Amino acid sequence: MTATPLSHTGMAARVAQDIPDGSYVNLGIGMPTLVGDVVSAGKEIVFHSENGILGMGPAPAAGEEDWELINAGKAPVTLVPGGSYFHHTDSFMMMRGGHIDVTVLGAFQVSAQGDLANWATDDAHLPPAVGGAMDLAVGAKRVLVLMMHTTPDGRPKLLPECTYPLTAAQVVDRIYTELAVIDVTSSGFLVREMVAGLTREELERRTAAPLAYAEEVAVLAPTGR
Amino acid sequence: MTATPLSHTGMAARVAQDIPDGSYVNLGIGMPTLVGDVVSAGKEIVFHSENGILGMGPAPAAGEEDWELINAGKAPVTLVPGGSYFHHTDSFMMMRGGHIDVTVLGAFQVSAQGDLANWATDDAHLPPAVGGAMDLAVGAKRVLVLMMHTTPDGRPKLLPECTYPLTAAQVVDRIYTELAVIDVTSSGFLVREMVAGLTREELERRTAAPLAYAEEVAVLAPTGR
Amino acid sequence: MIDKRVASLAEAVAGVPDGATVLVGGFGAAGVPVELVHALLEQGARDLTIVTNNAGSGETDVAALIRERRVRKIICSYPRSAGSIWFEEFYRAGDIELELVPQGTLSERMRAAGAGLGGFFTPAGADSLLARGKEVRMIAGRRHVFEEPLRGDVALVQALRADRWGNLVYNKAARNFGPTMATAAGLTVVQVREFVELGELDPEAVVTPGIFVDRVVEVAA
Amino acid sequence: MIDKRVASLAEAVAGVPDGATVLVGGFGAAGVPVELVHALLEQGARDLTIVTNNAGSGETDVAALIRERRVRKIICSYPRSAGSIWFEEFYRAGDIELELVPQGTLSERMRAAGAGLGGFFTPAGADSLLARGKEVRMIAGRRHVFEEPLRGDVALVQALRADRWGNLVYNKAARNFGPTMATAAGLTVVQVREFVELGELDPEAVVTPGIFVDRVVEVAA
Repeated sequence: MTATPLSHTGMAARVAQDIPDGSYVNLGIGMPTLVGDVVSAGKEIVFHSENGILGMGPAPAAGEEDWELINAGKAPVTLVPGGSYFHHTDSFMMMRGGHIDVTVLGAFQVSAQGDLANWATDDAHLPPAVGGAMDLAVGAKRVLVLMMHTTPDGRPKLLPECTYPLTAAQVVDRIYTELAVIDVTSSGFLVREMVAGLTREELERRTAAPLAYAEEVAVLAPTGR
Repeated sequence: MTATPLSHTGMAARVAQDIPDGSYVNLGIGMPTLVGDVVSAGKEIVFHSENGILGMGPAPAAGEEDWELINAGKAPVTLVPGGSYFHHTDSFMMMRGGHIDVTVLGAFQVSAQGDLANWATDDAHLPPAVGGAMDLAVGAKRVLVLMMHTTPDGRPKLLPECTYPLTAAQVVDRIYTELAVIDVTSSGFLVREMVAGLTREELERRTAAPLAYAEEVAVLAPTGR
Repeated sequence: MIDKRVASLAEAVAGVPDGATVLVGGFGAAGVPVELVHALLEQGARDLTIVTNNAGSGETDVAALIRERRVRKIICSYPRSAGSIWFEEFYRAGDIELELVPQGTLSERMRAAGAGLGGFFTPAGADSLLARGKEVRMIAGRRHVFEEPLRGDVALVQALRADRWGNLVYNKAARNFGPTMATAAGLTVVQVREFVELGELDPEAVVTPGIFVDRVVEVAA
Repeated sequence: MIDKRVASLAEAVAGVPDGATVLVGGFGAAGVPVELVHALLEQGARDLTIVTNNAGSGETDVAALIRERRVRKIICSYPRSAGSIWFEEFYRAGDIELELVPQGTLSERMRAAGAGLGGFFTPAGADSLLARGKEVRMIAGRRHVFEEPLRGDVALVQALRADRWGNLVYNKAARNFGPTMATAAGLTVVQVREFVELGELDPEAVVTPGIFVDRVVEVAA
């Protein structure tokens, strides 16, 4: 195609634009953690980590790692002034109890009803693993999915129904891919933004569920901060 | 009768004898609070207060009251070294979750099955009030009742069945009155100790449920520390 | 920029609607957000459901709300304390509704709301009148009663210190219901004795992380 | 006199029986009571059920228990981490049982045990395979699944400091499951980096009050 898909950093920057100043945010493992690096310096965002941190800051300088101060992906982080520590049960109280304003999660599949599949595939060889995804998915006020539009071998990840086991039903609010920004509405997927040069036909070929389009579909472009 | 009933302090001292060194203890409002004053100096007992204190110490000297450091009866107390503060939900976790070794509670009535009635009478004029009694009664490892043997007008409080509303069923382990120490067993009340000069007939006249007697009924005498 | 500090008690309780369920901290006199409750009286909201351990005493705080006929219903564990004259008078006259809840269940029900749980089974009260009309189930050989989450529209809490993010520490036994109530309401309003700079509170010793707090107001001791 | 300090790791894990359910703290490498787990390996208990967030990594702690065939069953949320080779090998061979529990539910189930509750309804996982065979109920328009308390015979926890009463404080994100696990076991054993005198810990900042702790052992960092 002639379209230029966004880079991972570009995708993360686009998500960051949608996070309001003052939000409490939990970033899932993998690509979502990039969002923390690109959030505008003009905003005060409080990052939550499921393992008991509020006010998580960036990675420490090399040599200053504290292995008792790590994020959900087990990488060393820092604490910003105003941050605090608490135990796991309190941490999940924040997640399940509707106290996190925004979570950004990766996904294997998202359905047109906003069903999320991000914890298990159909690969029976691997032991299943779930982590904190289910609590976040049901508990965060806004669930944003950040993922590639298709699998590495080109199969669509936006589907009429998920074929992989569900994490939670009807929870996804918005999806960010390298090609488009798509809302989940009561009548299914609604395309809000597309990268320049991408035709609706090309987007639909990469998507297994019907797409509706906003009255004005904006250009999805890599943004600065 | 020719028997000399124990004083309130004597009753409390008798209860204190049964509290092992190193116990975590919650004392109910009223007469049970006396137990804290008479516990042996040779024992290290940790007193719990439902409003979020572990390691509660005696009342402060006059003029040194801190009205943000009070017991369940709303009287000023102190904190001993090693004590800690926590919130109400954690406090009741200790109570309900089986972490308190011994609770000493007052009672309106106790049945021969160990049912406890200590929160409501049949006086419809008064609004009902329950406090923390139900959590303590179901949660403490050992539930001791400290009460007068009969009501002020002479009606028995040890009954075949409680007539007042229950706090909890089958929870009382032992009862201490001014006349006797009585265990609740699977076959009903078992008298362990009686004050000198009290006959079995006299005790039974003041008790509405059948009494069995230990092989050797000891003399219940006011004790020193 | 996050700044939850407000300049006045009036601002702190602004917007509390008629009919609101209001969680009010405190056990006895310790930890009662007296000035916030008086500000709510001033603010004028009525037809309130008040969730609190006691039902007010004397002429202040919750007792004053009752006296001024702002309270439709009280949910509490121990309404009958020395000096709870206004509650008792209204109760006898049938002018106030009472939902009596064992103290641990009261606290746990609010925690369940704050934790996003749908309810829990507890042995406390399961053998009692207070289980009437509720689901009772035998679990591990013991009667348990099902209790529902208890959520507030507003929580009024007293703490010792806050920073602009709303992180809180408390003083001694004045902590009591505050940390739980802060988690369980749509709008959590806290009066503190002192504001401190962001970063001054020890991150290991913050009791209520600011995520649970919406407004903080300073009230000199 | 209360003195929960023990002189050696062997004494700390003495008496853990075969078939025990053991709660093991830690998230990733932070807060894992490595030395206590190795002492348990040494002690020899087998046929264990291990409750822990991850399933061990490399050749240490829970991974070593698995390798030495001491573990019958793992209850965890995320067994598949980098280096969880022993778990994966045993799992593929059908030599270890896995009960997968969403992380928040894992923690909450232990808390329910520690709090003496009979179980709770949670929306987490209610739409998923993990709710299969469990009671599901609509509450406030949302599916909830009933989860039972999860109790340990033993909890192994790592903390930063303890006094002789067993009061604990933790370090940063190494706190994680420790405070909850400490409440949920018949025997709670804690390794700390440092003993302090009674009264040295700030009563406002104690995270785990000693009532939840049975034995503490010092392990130099």
